Amino acid sequence: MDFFTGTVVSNRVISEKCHLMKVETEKVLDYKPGQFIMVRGWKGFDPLLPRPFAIYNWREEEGRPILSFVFKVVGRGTSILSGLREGDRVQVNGPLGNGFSPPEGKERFILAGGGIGFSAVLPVARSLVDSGKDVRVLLGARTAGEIPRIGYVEEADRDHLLITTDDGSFGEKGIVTDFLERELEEVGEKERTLLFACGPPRMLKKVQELAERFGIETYLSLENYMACGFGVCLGCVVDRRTEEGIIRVRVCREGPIFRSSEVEIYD
Amino acid sequence: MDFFTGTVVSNRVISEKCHLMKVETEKVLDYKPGQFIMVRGWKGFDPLLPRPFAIYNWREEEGRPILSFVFKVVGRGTSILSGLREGDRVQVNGPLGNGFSPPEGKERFILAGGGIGFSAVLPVARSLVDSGKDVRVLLGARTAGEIPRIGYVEEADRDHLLITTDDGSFGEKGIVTDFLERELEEVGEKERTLLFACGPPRMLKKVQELAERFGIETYLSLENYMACGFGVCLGCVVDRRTEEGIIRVRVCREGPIFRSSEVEIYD
Amino acid sequence: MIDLSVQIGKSRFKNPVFTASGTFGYGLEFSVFYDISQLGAVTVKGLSLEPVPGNPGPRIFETPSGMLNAIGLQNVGVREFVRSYLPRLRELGATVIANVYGKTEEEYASVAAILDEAEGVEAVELNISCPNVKEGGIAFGANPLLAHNVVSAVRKATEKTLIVKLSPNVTDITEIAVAVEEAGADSVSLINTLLGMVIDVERKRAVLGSTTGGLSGPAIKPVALRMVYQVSKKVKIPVIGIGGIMTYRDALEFFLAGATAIQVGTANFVNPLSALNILKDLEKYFEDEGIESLSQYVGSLAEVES
Amino acid sequence: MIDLSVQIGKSRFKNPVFTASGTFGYGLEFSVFYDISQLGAVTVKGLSLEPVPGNPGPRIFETPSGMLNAIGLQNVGVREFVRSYLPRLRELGATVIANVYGKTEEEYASVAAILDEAEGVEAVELNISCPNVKEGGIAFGANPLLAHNVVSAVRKATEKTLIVKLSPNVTDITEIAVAVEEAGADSVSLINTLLGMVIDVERKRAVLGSTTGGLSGPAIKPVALRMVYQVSKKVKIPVIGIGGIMTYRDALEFFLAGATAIQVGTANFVNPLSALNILKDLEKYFEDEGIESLSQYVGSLAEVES
Ligand SMILES: Cc1cc2nc3c(=O)[nH]c(=O)nc-3n(C[C@H](O)[C@H](O)[C@H](O)COP(=O)(O)OP(=O)(O)OC[C@H]3O[C@@H](n4cnc5c(N)ncnc54)[C@H](O)[C@@H]3O)c2cc1C
Ligand SMILES: Cc1cc2nc3c(=O)[nH]c(=O)nc-3n(C[C@H](O)[C@H](O)[C@H](O)COP(=O)(O)OP(=O)(O)OC[C@H]3O[C@@H](n4cnc5c(N)ncnc54)[C@H](O)[C@@H]3O)c2cc1C
Ligand SMILES: Cc1cc2nc3c(=O)[nH]c(=O)nc-3n(C[C@H](O)[C@H](O)[C@H](O)COP(=O)(O)O)c2cc1C
Ligand SMILES: Cc1cc2nc3c(=O)[nH]c(=O)nc-3n(C[C@H](O)[C@H](O)[C@H](O)COP(=O)(O)O)c2cc1C
Ligand code: FES
Ligand code: FES
Repeated sequence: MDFFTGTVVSNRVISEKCHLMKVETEKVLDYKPGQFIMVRGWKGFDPLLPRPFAIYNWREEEGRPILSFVFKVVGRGTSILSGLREGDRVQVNGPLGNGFSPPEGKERFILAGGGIGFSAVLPVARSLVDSGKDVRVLLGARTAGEIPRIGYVEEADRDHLLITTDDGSFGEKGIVTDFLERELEEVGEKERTLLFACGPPRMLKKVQELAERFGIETYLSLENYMACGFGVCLGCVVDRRTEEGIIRVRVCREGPIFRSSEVEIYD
Repeated sequence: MDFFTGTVVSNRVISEKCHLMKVETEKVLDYKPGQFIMVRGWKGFDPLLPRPFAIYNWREEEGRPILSFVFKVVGRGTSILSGLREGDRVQVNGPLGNGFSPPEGKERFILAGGGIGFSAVLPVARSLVDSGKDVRVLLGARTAGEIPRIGYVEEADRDHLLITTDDGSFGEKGIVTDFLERELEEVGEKERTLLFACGPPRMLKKVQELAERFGIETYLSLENYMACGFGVCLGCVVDRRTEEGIIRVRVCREGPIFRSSEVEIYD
Repeated sequence: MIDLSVQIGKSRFKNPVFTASGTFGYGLEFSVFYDISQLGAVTVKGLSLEPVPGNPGPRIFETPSGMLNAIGLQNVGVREFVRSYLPRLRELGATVIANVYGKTEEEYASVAAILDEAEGVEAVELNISCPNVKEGGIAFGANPLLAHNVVSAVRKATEKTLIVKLSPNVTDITEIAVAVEEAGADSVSLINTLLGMVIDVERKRAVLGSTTGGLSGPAIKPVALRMVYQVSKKVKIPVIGIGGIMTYRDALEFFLAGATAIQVGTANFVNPLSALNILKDLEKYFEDEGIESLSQYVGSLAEVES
Repeated sequence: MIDLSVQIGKSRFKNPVFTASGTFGYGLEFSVFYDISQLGAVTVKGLSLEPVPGNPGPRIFETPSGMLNAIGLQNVGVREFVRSYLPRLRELGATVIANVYGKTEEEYASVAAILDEAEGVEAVELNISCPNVKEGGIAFGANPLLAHNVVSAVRKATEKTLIVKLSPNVTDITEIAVAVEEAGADSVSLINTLLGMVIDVERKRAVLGSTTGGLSGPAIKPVALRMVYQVSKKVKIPVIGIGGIMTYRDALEFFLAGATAIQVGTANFVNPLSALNILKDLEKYFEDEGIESLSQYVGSLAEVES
């Protein structure tokens, strides 16, 4: 975890509303897939708070330490970020959160991302593929224009990656969780299978239901409004079921990745 | 007077801390030299208020209506403006203020600008030259790096324009008001001469004193902190001596150009 | 199109978008930008019995997402307003709310009495954030009894719709709201500015000529909205929401919190078209959302079960 | 280099830059970024007698140049704090101010009594912005008598330096400050958050789970500075300034207004190094300006002649 200022190297439009921003940093910091950063890239105090984004990648690129993240333009902060250009400076805090560590004994991984949820799903997928696991990725979007034109998605073979759109304008037509359901029906060894999902609350609620129905160990990457991102404001808590009852845990610190069975998703 | 959004065409550095920003507007609006605009070129509410700048020029350039103004980077708003680039959008309100109209019977004009004060002086000079008047311009800066590399200054002949620097690193060495004093000493027909000045308060105070001493009709372009720029907040008032006593007048509306003898300059 | 008109006291305003006193001059300057008769009402700069020169400068200063002002209630005086400005406002077709202040109850009442006879003044808005010189300078709006008394005095002096504008610099604004309601106010408007200060570190002195000043703008919106919400639950008269309203979304928040109408203040400086834009955007929003009645929308905030 | 140490009650703090309660966790998270023993003090999240789960979400929301929070004073309870967190803070060399709150006078006193015995707690800061359940929920800090009584009770329970943190949601904060000074407070700190609200227009409901919340950040700085200025003129005990301090320039304003020390709150979220940067920049500023004594600088605001 470090707090630093980096320089924007590129800020590419990768889908209708999404950008891939690359920031040159002083060095590459170790991170786990699923971890995130807090980013601030504007002067003045409005917007005030930095914004959380999943780390898409952090590695040497052409000899330079490059941190990249994907963001969807939804409001004031992301709209400012979308206007940044090469040479602009951004403040970064990270890596933050627990990130994803595959539990022992899992060989097959089904990953599902809805909407911008692909930003947390793809880094997890990549690291699992790299460590030789059997990975299946399902990405859902509303329409073709939302499919990110980004390395992983463009290069992955069709067996490995399934893309769905609600309107059928790209890939399979339908809701991603419907395809996930079919996928889960075919799972043979449930104990060796793990499900990981990131997406809008409604999707995660559905995933929770599927997880329970099929009895598959499932992890969800949650989002919550954040002020600090590193555990000091207690603003981002969610209720977690534990043996001692329900406790409030911080999405930014104990999360953002939680066992599906332990957390309550609010719409 | 109009309120509109324009597109930045260029934002050139013209001296150590000054930029010349050109903004494409829908059309060229009539303005008087000495009038100003309120400019806002950022998202969010911090900074909140637009910032006032003298109109440097507003004319067709290569078939496009181009509004240009000069700004010095002194704080938060101007620092954001300095980062704007071609294609960025700025909100403009203007032309505002009374502007400068040469009174009848004046043939010789002595104009003095201190620091960023040249931004109001040069448009006045240009319009007087254009209407065939005898014009003398004195511009003072602290050091060579502050001299604007801008058309008017670079093209003017040395008889017409005198540049001074406090440290002598460019032009004549000394304080601009000292040269102004010498200039005034040589003025023959006082009734036909007019003095116009814009600059920091200390300079204007000195100009006031010279004006009185030499008995030359003098106009000053004042600055004051402004919220609205068009007369509705009553934030920018100064005391003006009138026959009915002292009244509070708005720099943005009754000014920014006042008879030197009527206003009190505060440091 | 949805009927946006609202009833406040005796007055029917054509829509709920008004401007806030002190941020719209006497309304005339804005007519260069748009037809101000489109607005529900324009509230003019606070009027006193005699002309007031106001505070020495500096009078304004920007703060994060806000501004401080210490204009000192400079104004031409109520008589000059009625003589020189009101006729021009009437020509422009503007619906006028006259903002009023005084140093004593009597002064308030006198100004209101003059306005009572003025044609073209739709309503009177009392600014009770001013110090009561007879009570050691405590603001009328800081004490329920003082507030009650000044409103009673004015109520006797005018038949016009009487709006009382509340100060937010109090422990319990609902207490003041209830007091002025009892004294005969037709409506309360809130909030006036929060008392603030800024210091010039170089010069080691307060930036404003009067040391402290009033904070306005988006910075204060959360406080304003909270107060409007609280007051709306306590009084039966219509509440007018003011404070940091920059967009129609902000206005919607105030309506949901219980405001019958809103006033646009500092936003007028940031963008002279603000009030008009807010009105147009509201019309479009209500149409798009199929909302048919503003009065049903007002105060329709879902209460959190707790 | 200038000696920046300040005396507050029995305590000598090595410098006047503290962190504000609720914005620094229990201090531990920050030690990843810098050595927190460099700060004058760290104020930990408000402690109560028993652990408190806090409010349901959403708990925070950004506003223009500020944020609202409704954490609901979630904390591990004073005993767990003393057992598990305090030792680690002591290891880190941090000077600790324990922020305390309760629902009754007795509860405040009990928490203070436990802390009185805890080694490594330099001072106790009472958060009196909380509702007094025995008095129908009116905040201790909203009434001079309630404030006086709770401070008296705590004063008897602890020998430690006692700071009382004032609520800004009052008509006259100086009245409360004077009351707690008389009750034996060694210092007052101000301001706590301004009560605010924000509404989710889509869902037609308050954004925060608890409807209203506390406004903090640069937006409130002008109000905080005004109150620090007013209180500094009325009390003899040292004043600690809080509210929207983001840079050393802000801190200087508070010193000029009369604050002996300052607390950095929301800035910690915007930049985790804020408090440290403010300290370093202050040191540099005082050195560059040749200011030799902080105590002479404090309150050295030139008064405007009027
Ligand atoms: C751990 C984490 C990882 C995330 N990763 C990504 C990512 O990789 N790519 C991406 O595009 N987005 C990601 N998000 C969501 C992203 O942080 C928000 O979209 C962003 O903060 C919105 O900022 P804004 O200023 O544009 O929106 P605002 O103007 O602040 O708000 C616009 C809307 O977004 C909602 N919103 C604002 N902040 C958040 C937040 N922190 N979490 C959820 N909703 C919010 C608001 O309630 C509002 O409805 C992540 C969020 C979290 C918590
Ligand atoms: C009629 C008029 C015409 C002007 N013309 C020009 C021009 O052509 N070119 C140019 O560079 N500048 C001009 N100025 C000054 C310019 O408006 C300010 O420098 C600018 O607003 C500062 O903005 P900022 O956000 O960078 O500074 P801030 O961060 O707001 O403040 C930095 C410093 O500048 C001072 N300041 C801020 N605003 C003003 C203001 N409106 N007037 C005076 N001082 C201020 C502040 O007190 C502070 O000390 C003009 C001002 C006026 C009133
Ligand atoms: C420059 C200025 C002058 C003001 N003058 C008055 C006034 O004369 N009378 C009054 O009742 N309120 C006055 N106000 C307060 C506003 O009407 C309004 O209540 C306040 O600014 C909050 O709204 P806003 O945040 O939208 O500006 C003034 C505000 C400003 C900024
Ligand atoms: C998320 C958050 C939690 C807070 N929790 C507490 C608390 O537990 N006790 C307390 O006295 N103040 C608490 N405060 C108030 C701050 O200590 C401080 O008084 C206030 O935020 C103003 O300072 P700022 O603008 O620098 O943040 C909290 C503030 C925030 C933003
Ligand atoms: S965002 Fe502050 S604790 Fe999680
Ligand atoms: S700046 Fe508002 S009246 Fe001049």
